[in-house]
Amino acid sequence: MLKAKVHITLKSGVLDPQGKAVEHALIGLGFPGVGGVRQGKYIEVDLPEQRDKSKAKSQVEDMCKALLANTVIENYNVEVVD
Amino acid sequence: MLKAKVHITLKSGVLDPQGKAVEHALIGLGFPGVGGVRQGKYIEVDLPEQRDKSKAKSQVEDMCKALLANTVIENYNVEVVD
Amino acid sequence: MKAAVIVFPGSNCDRDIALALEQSTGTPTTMVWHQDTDFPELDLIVVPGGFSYGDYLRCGAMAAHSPVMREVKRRVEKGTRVLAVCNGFQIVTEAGLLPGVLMRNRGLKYVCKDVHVRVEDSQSAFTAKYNIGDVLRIPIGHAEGNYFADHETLQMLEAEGRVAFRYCALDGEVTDDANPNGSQRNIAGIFNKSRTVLGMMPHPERLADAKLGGNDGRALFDALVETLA
Amino acid sequence: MNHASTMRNTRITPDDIKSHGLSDAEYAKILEVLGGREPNLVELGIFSVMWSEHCSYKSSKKWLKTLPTTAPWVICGPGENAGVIDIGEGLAAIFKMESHNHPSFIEPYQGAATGVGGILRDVFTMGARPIANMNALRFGDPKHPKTRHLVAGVVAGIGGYGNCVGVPTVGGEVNFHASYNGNILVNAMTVGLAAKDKIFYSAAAGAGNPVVYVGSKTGRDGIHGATMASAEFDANSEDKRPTVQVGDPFTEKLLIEACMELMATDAIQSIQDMGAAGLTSSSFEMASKGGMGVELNMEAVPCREEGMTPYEMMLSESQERMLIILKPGKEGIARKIFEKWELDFAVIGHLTDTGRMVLKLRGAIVCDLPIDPLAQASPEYDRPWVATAKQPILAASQVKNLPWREALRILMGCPDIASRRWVWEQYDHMVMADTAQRPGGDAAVVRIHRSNRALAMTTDCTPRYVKADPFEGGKQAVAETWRNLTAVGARPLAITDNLNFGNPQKPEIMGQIVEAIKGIGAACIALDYPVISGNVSLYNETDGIPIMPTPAIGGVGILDKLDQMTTIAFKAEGEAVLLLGQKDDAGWLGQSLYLREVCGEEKGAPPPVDLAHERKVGDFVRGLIHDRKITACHDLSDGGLLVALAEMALGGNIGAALENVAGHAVLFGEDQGRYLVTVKAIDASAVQSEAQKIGVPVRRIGITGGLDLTLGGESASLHDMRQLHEGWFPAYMANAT
Ligand SMILES: Nc1ncnc2c1ncn2[C@@H]1O[C@H](COP(=O)(O)OP(=O)(O)O)[C@@H](O)[C@H]1O
Ligand SMILES: [Mg+2]
Repeated sequence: MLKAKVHITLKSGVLDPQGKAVEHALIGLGFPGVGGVRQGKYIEVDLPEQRDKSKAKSQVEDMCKALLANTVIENYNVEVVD
Repeated sequence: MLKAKVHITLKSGVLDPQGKAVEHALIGLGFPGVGGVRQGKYIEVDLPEQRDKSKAKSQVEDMCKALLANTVIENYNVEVVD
Repeated sequence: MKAAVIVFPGSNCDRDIALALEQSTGTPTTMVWHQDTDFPELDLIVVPGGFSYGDYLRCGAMAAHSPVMREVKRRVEKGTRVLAVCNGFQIVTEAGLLPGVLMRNRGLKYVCKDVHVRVEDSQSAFTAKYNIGDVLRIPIGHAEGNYFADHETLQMLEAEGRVAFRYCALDGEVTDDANPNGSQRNIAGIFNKSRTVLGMMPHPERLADAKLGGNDGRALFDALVETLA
Repeated sequence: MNHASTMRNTRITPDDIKSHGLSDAEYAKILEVLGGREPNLVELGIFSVMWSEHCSYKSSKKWLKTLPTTAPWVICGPGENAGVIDIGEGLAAIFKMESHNHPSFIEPYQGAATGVGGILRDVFTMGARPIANMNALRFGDPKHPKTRHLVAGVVAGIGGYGNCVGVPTVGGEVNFHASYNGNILVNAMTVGLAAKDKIFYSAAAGAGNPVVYVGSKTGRDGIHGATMASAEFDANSEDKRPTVQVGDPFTEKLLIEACMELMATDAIQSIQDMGAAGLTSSSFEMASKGGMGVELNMEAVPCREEGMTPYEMMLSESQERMLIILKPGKEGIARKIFEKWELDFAVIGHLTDTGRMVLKLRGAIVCDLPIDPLAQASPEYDRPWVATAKQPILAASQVKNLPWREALRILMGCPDIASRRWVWEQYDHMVMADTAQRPGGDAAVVRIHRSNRALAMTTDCTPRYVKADPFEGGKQAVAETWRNLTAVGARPLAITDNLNFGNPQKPEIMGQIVEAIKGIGAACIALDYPVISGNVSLYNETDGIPIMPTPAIGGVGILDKLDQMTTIAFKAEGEAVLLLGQKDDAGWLGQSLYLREVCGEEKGAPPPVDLAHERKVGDFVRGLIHDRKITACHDLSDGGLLVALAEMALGGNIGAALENVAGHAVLFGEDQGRYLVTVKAIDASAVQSEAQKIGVPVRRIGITGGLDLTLGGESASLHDMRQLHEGWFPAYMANAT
């Protein structure tokens, strides 16, 4: 069985209110030396029937375009593992 | 500058309504062979002043315990890169 | 009764619940800014609804770790009552004052509507003016109200009679159809062990005035005033 | 000063001019304003946004000036960030509606969310605490592959923003039509409350006064948003992506609270939000209105990203920012408030008496423009227009007559009439705990905090009428809001308008704009109901196909006693159902929903609006409500008599037996100026004779009771009606992604 690990992150330059708020909170909690924080999504998709890694990858990339990522503001990265 | 990549995922046994919904939607969109889908968070924390990777890691693990993850339902994984 | 409402950045039901309290107490409610940790002795602390810190990261997480919540925990140990509504419920669970978590609604959407809840306990300062089995009509407004706890926790809550309210049909029957968010066992509100902390998703302050179409929530504030005066 | 060395290193090319949406004639005018000097890129950018349709209203200005904007209760009409009316007891209501159409098509969630954020700022910048939001939405054909996704995103975005800032979203409208397939409309309205003597305006005054920037940092968001909103779409528009802005409702909430706190002090000379064209339009307009000059130091502007240029800073449309002119010496107290709320605060310049806008980057001048001449020279077009050809009046006999039950079933479950519960349950319509009438009725009612008075509000427009006859359609949109306010018992006070049209360079589109504005104006005058604010959105076309003309109207009225409020729901069995305002038995089916949904045709002249009749009937109904003679009230609009009746029955879960009405034209016609009311049986004849006495047509058409609607031996069960009415939206959206 193959499994795809998908990272969805905001395109650079797009405002990340969540990351900004987390950054503030961490500093408020007294963690020293926190620079920028960015928040994205991590999605795991199981592909029980797929054997071919490169096919799996392009299939999950299609899923990203169709649904998982909002490509207007987000980038995606797909990695396929066993 | 070091950067921590944090993955926050739901513990097994905890219901994941978002993952389920994504799974359904992918099947609805006609993607064949989608097994389970789980949705988690991916957070990047910049540590501009830190040089020591293992210290960075334990520091960010503390952040996870203190704020980034809810350990009642979530696991976290921290990886530190340059 | 001396009551105060804690105001976090992003709280937005703070004024509403302060006014509902005022109706019952007849005196102005104190508002406590989240950075003020030395507020006077109180009978009741309210952690209000809203979107503290924008609900970013996880609802309630950032507020739960603010200095004022450390003080709230100390007060709870001393017996001060805490009413935590909606985002307040999320905050106090994140802070560990109540067990479990509030996850994303199973329908994945924000839901604002009236629901019915059945009163499961009438022994607390909050619920003393209700009878067990009473059905209240009360509004909800949340995207994350899906109560989740592990099996042992749920068993403990039931065994200790710590479920305060359950979502139910108009006739009081606890059904899945009446569950607006997927909460386990239709849980809408729970107590801590000593019944001094109540967390609930529905907003009693939103129907505490007949002019706005109902006042089933009013008795909760009246009960607090009577018990804690 | 030496412009050549400090201000420019490249010459403006014809491509620059074109990419800034400026015509050659406009560029020639720029050279004239600058006395022959060529602008640099920063200056060109500033001209382009200030002269864009969005900021300059160049196509519509001539006609907007004809709208009636005054009344004894109007404190501030169009021209400020929002309009202001006196509502008595020392209070003012401040409101406006604004479009975010193009951004919402490109990214529905963020586009709609930032639309809500923008209109909120327009209102609280004037000193009002926002107390309610509304939204008027138009989507394409439900069968179009993009529609579902757009509906899901827009509704989630409106909720996501409004719910988080904690302002209840209490009403609006949703229509579907193929003409919006490539150009949805997202019009958002905010209503706020302020003390009448504490209104804040935007005209700058006082040379030397500090210019202060507060809120979020500036990023590279939405650069060119204002020019985009003024350009027609083509197939490549979906690639214009970097201009998408992301809203941060949490910061907006903090900004509201911080501004309210600062406004309670005596520190502000003038204030304006940074809306479309951000720092450019806010600083320019403030200076221009006050006849001042302004000097800004660009390095002081809080930036989110490294290396931003003055061009980017001036044109960025980053959200959640405001510009404030402080009174001298007030920086300290202001800074303290914004720091408490953890918002950026920066003194970025000061006012001058030079009448120029001077921008400096580390001392070097990067822009130097004369403010007044630029504003004066702002283009104003008298674009050619042609009137829309009148359509023939359809006789009832020309329209297929389906048995009423069958027709009613079709209408109750059709996309334009089905319940919008799916939409408004995603909006927090209860926060602030003053919502006295929730969505689902004729108008929303929001109590004025700690009082027994309330504001009523509604948005309306029937684009198919406007398309068939822009003048009558413009009148109708205004009249329908007036009627909806009346139906809840409110006294209508004023409107805001959001004029959404296609490309004004086409004479037939310009004709729609001109005639609709004339119709709106006529209705406002007849109903004593002025326009106090508004917004124009043009170029709503895709590949040359325009949207239906959609002048959305937002109306606001007052209830002096909250307990006089009525709702549409039947209250008890055995009450008389009266139809008020029905002039004759012809029944107007042209452009009706019956014609479109049941017969599949969109044709004929739309129902005319007799404004004198409208006013007479409405005033009578409101009087009955205030005398507590009426137990339920609903105006007749889309779908006509039977649809309104079914909505009242469903509201109270009480049926009705009907008599005295028959035929598809009377049952489904959309004649204007009508209401259905219920009265206690014992009051019925008194109410009827009162109506007759003053010449208001009245007819007793039935009695409430049971769980069905019955007429002419046929009946329709409420259960069935409810399933159809409540079913469509959730079923349609079930497969949304
Ligand atoms: N987008 C929306 N947001 C909130 N409420 C809405 C929306 N669209 C419709 N509604 C509500 O649904 C009800 C019916 O709308 P509509 O059919 O336009 O009413 P009317 O015909 O009386 O103008 C109204 O109460 C309206 O406010
Ligand atoms: Mg109506």
